[in-house]
Amino acid sequence: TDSPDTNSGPITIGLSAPLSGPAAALGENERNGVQLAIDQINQDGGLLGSRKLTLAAQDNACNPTDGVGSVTKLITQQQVSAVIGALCSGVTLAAMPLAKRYQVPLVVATSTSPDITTAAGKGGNDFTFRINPSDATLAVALSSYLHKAGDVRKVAILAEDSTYGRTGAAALQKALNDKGITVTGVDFVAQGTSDFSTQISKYRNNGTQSVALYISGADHLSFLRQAASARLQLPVTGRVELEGQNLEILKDEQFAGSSSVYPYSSLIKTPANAKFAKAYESAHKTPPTYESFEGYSAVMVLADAISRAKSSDPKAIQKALVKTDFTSLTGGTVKFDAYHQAHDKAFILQIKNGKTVIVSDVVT
Amino acid sequence: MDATYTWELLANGVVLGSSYALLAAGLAVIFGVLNVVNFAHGALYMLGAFAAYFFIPLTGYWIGILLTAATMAILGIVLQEGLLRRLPPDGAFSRSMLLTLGLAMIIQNGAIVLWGAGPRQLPEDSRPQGHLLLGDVIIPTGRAFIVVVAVATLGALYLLLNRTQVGRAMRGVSQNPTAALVVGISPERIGRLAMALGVGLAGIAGATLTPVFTVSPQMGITIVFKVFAIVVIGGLGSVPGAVIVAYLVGMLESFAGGYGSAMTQSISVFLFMIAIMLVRPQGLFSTEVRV
Amino acid sequence: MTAALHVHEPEETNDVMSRKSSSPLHKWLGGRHLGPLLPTAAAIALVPAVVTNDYFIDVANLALTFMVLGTAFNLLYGYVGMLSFAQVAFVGIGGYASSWLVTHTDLWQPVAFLAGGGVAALVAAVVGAVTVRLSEGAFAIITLSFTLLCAVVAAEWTGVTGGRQGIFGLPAPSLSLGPVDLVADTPRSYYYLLAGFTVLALWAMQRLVRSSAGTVMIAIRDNEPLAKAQGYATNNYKLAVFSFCAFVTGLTGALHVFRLTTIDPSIFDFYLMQVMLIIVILGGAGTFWPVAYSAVLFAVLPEMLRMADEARLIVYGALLVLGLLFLPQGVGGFLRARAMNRQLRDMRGGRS
Amino acid sequence: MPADRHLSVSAFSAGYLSGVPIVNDLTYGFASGSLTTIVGPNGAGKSSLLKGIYGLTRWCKGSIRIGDRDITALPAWGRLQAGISLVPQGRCNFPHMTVQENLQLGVYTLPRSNRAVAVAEALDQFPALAAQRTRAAGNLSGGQQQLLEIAMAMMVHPRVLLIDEPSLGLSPKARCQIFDKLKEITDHGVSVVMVEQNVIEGLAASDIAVVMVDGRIHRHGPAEEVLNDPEMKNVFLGGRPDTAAPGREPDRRRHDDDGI
Amino acid sequence: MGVAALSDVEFTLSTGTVLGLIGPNGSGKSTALDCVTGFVRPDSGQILLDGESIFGKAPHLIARAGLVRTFQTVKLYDQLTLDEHMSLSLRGLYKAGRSGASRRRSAERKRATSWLVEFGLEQLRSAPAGILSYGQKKLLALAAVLVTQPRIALLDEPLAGVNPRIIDLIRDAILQANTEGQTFLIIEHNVEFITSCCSEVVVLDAGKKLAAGPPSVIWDDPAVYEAFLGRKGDGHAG
Ligand SMILES: Nc1ncnc2c1ncn2[C@@H]1O[C@H](COP(=O)(O)OP(=O)(O)OP(=O)(O)O)[C@@H](O)[C@H]1O
Ligand SMILES: Nc1ncnc2c1ncn2[C@@H]1O[C@H](COP(=O)(O)OP(=O)(O)OP(=O)(O)O)[C@@H](O)[C@H]1O
Ligand SMILES: [Mg+2]
Ligand SMILES: [Mg+2]
Repeated sequence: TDSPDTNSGPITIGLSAPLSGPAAALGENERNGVQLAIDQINQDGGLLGSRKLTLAAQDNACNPTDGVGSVTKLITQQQVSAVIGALCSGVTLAAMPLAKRYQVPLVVATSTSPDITTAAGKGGNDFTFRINPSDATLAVALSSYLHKAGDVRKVAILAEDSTYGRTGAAALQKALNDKGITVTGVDFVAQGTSDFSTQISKYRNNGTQSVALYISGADHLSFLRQAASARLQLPVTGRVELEGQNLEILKDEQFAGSSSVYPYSSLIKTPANAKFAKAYESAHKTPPTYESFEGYSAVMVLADAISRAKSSDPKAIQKALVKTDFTSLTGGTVKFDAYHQAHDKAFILQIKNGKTVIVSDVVT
Repeated sequence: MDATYTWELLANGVVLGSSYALLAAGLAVIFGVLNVVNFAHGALYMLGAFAAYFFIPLTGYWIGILLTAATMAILGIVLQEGLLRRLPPDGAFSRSMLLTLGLAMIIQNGAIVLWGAGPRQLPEDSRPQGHLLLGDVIIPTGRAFIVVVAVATLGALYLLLNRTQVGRAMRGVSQNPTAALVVGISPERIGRLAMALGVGLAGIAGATLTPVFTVSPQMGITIVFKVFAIVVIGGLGSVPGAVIVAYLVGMLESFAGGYGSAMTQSISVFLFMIAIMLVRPQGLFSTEVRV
Repeated sequence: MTAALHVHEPEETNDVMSRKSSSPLHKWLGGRHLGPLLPTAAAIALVPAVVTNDYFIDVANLALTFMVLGTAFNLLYGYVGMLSFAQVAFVGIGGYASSWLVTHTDLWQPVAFLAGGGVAALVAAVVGAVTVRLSEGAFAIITLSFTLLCAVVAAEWTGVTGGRQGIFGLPAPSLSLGPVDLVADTPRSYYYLLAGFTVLALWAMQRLVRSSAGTVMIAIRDNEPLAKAQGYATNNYKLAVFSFCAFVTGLTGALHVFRLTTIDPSIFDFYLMQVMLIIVILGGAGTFWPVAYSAVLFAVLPEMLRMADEARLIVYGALLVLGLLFLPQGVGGFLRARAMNRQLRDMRGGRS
Repeated sequence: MPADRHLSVSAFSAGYLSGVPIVNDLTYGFASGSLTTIVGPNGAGKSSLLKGIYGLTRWCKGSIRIGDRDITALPAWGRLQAGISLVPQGRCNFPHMTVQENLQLGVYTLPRSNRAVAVAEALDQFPALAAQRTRAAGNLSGGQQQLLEIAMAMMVHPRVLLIDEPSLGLSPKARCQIFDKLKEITDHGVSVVMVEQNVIEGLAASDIAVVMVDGRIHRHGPAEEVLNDPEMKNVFLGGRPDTAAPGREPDRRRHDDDGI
Repeated sequence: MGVAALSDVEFTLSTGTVLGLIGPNGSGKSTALDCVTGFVRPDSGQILLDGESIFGKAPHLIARAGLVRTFQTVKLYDQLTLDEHMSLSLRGLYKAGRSGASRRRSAERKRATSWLVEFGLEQLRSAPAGILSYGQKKLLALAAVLVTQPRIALLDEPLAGVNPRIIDLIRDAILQANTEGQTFLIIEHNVEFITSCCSEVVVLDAGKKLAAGPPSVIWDDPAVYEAFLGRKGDGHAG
């Protein structure tokens, strides 16, 4: 395939994300973050001497069939310099061979499957890079925290039936067991489940002391709403976004002691993050979510690589990416290891007196 | 796990069943009268939820529900007049499947464009407050209202279908459109009524859930299949059958999920459906007539 | 009262009363029905010559896949009248079986693909044995539940299916013949593989519907009790067609997932089922070639609509609705009805 | 004979495909208050004529009048309200509903207050149905369903009753009763247009005969005259041409002699 | 439903006869036929063909054994042409024919065509059956059975809706086939036809056998007269 004109004209960044189907909300968040980053870079004068960035976003509906079509189109037709994607792990795994075949970097920002890292870098796929942390490290951090905090000894896990939910739940279950915390049960609910009354009743009646959540989007909020109105007196933990609409619910007394491990929080006090969070809120009326943050970061990491490569040629960008040493919004460092996995910071968050506070941060 | 738990699961099953029943009754009416498999039912349910999301803060719970039902009923009439009526009568079944599939795509993705894909919830002060205590079982008021609305609506629907001439006509049109013409029924009128009822019921189902769940454009995607199955198991076109099966499924899900895991919950529903269909292929509550 | 005016394509008539004799080979290949197959095969062969961009080749790959999937579903739904929601399950079963075989054994890929089809056919035979005798609705619901169950099993049976993330990094099909190494590792080389398979599958399926068994299939759809009264073992026919279609579908599924290089439980989503429904109904259920061609349209259309971005699926939905309003019997149905009307008009004309 | 019971068609064509008339340019006034029977070969277009008058064919041309009123533009249910009622050929009831419910739907167009009476009347007139009142109509025998459909059409007391082969599937006994009943309602002024293949009995019960061939009226006149016309008998009404094997005639006579 | 449509009915159809099965509406004639051909499973009893039980066998097996039927509510493949009906019937039932009947294609084709011609359907040969008139449908269904020359043809009101002129043809055909060894069971309400065609008549009433015997005897039976024929009316005059 022809490589894009490397000297002039806009530089196109590709994004493959679910913009329809059950995961559409997450894809939308990610795109918002990506778009914001691109806008900011363009406002600051673009890259490589005033070349602007443009976004080519394709819907992958969270299924590999559409996913392969979207990525092939981005690479071979829209001639993007790099691809960000593909949110759903299954699609990312299908997109990775394409990145390798066409030698275009694929920056994975939100997919959680551990196999992505196994296959990248030393694993054989030099063109795949992942900036979001692996669930295993997050789970270990969280369980140490829970163990130390000391008041929760029986945890139930509620996860969505997706790679995110399943790998997250498995990692946490293992980490909790290692710390001697009992897991009273793992429930996998289909994405798009709206009724959680059964689970809520169960937690109320089987001695569960805290619920670890690995569910996303509308389902997540829906669970919290129902738990609140059913007067479920339990702290939640796991991967809970302690912000926005969630926080409105969680600050109530009944959820006292809720905690979460998250690679991002809008509360993080770095200047870069403050700027990002403010810009995002003014554009979308809500604080940025994890997906928006990762999308934003992906663009910034790519922009950094493009500047260092002094070229928008995908192969050159790949070479530059390998050598990335970039300070992220959250104050961590994005540096790819042999498996092209970055190790940014993650945070243990807690609700205290109705406010989210950062308890500690960990390097993942 | 004690008696309270069992009662709690029972209560959950009734609430869940009530939602399914509202949806299934609507689908059964539309299928029964128009021979239309309404794949847009989930999308319409979502629209109902959004309508209630906008109405309830303005008008309060009960009027909001009524307004939603009315709006959705009117939408049903519009859909009937604008789309479904134009399908030629023979082979309506498969065509309707596709037509409503297209409609579902338009509504669902239209909603994403219009309102974004993220979840929304009713503001705290427009939700029904508090909860009921039955013994030790806590039932949030919003959930109790679902049961109240479902029982009232379905009761009225039963009376309409079985005690009135119009209801009989609705069943008649589906069983033999020519015979309906011969006895002087206007199929256009009955078709409009069926769509108004069916879509209205979907709207009510969505509306009653608005205060309890969150509202998002994706909320109706997967529910269609379950409800479709419920309707077939109840006996195609049999509204009471659909309602009874809806409650059975609600109960089953609640207990299977309560005593097993969420996976047992979904698996048990599929197995239940398969088992019933093997034993009674014509559905639980349909009269068989000779070949 | 108003009996349906459309019958199947007139050239499908396969009555014992009017068959011209021709050479045995020609006859076995399908005789005069080879007609549309040859130009179609030629068109398929021409695509790589005129299309240069890999993306378009990939869309063509998808079109071929849809062609076979749609036609197989058409055989079931359009010809025999069985609304099987299990087709997508067979795509998945074929995909999983072949993926597992290739990643866990040393089985040669083509054999693994065939085995994928075989496993799908076997499962279909078991499911069909208890379901084909049931009513249309019961059949639809059981096959639907079966598909949903498959999705759960695929997600839960981690040891075999790889669980939620499935089996990925599937190797490209390859064939070494002495000095020649054929590897289907680019969209273009994969296209040749798929094209060969598609032509073969279309030939086999059209051979079936144009044979006397094809007429029996329509007869079963139209009036099963009568077919029974005429001595046809309708359940056996249904079971055979169900299993045959499962085989073709499973094989297609295997090829499909090796093209994607990955399979996960999302293969059981409604997505492919929806595609099949659209192709068959708008193509004209019960007509062979219009359905096959509409598969091309509905592989290309969503990709073309990628330009519409946000509104992609809205426009797609609107096109479905409009298509249905203006061509309610699908393209094939429309052509068929027109031909039939002309014929009837001639008949009447001759009378008075 | 009140004028509003006079059904007439003029330049009337009807069919299923555009450009292919099955009923071909027919002009005829059906005598009011009498029993007109249409006979003709299979596929002559008799049923299409009745369906066309009731508005069930795919297209039609020309005009249909009841008395002075042109009803061509009305939909089927509008024509029912205008006083025409139809019993189509073959099965035409609500198979999953009980006989009682079928009858209740039969009076769909009557004012609410008259309905119960009409249903009771029908059950009274058709004891065979009364016995099956709670059965699903689809489970009745063929003849019972035929009776049910006739009952449903008669309940609304139409001005013009179009009835397509009422004798279909009825036992001789039931057949006689139906013909009697039809005669009886013509005595009350109803115009009945009947299609019959049971030609001899049908015409014997009728006032006027219309012979239809190929979508046109071949001949019409007093029923008795047509029935006894040898040409009609040979060509359209069956029975043996005189040259036929002699064995047949005695058969019929024997059955006559047997007092049936 | 707890109501028996038939109870304790027994009759024998001997090879080479034309048996008429008559009775008032709802007396159980069609049900009896459904039982014999396997479409309804009787609660109890025996159905023997050549001394072998066919009780509970699948309909298609019974058809292949030589019992070929028509339905009272006519059943056709709406979308298939008349020609296809005939060939489907021939192909499906080739085992059902009498031994010795011609299995030659050309002969079959001729026979099929001649039936369509006889019934005035030849112009519609390549039209779909769904567009036929009621009587034409009945005739096509009948032709599709007769053309296979089955051992035993079971006809459920084959003449209802058929023009009298064609009734005469059918009578001749049945009698002709009968002399060639075919057996018939005919449910009919046409008294004249039963009289002139059947050698034996069985009368059912309310699910029970009321009478049996040759037509001339049957018509004299006052019980039959009461249940089936009703009063003597002008309608019956030849
Ligand atoms: N599946 C069924 N359920 C309930 N009742 C039935 C069923 N099948 C038949 N019957 C009843 O059995 C009786 C006999 O019906 P059948 O059709 O055999 O009568 P028939 O003698 O053929 O009458 P006809 O001459 O009117 O066709 C009828 O009263 C009918 O209502
Ligand atoms: N739905 C239809 N579409 C096309 N042609 C039709 C349709 N229905 C009937 N016809 C044709 O119209 C002609 C007349 O049919 P019609 O039913 O009016 O005949 P008929 O005189 O009532 O015959 P019968 O005595 O057999 O009932 C037939 O040749 C038939 O093929
Ligand atoms: Mg007729
Ligand atoms: Mg009968």
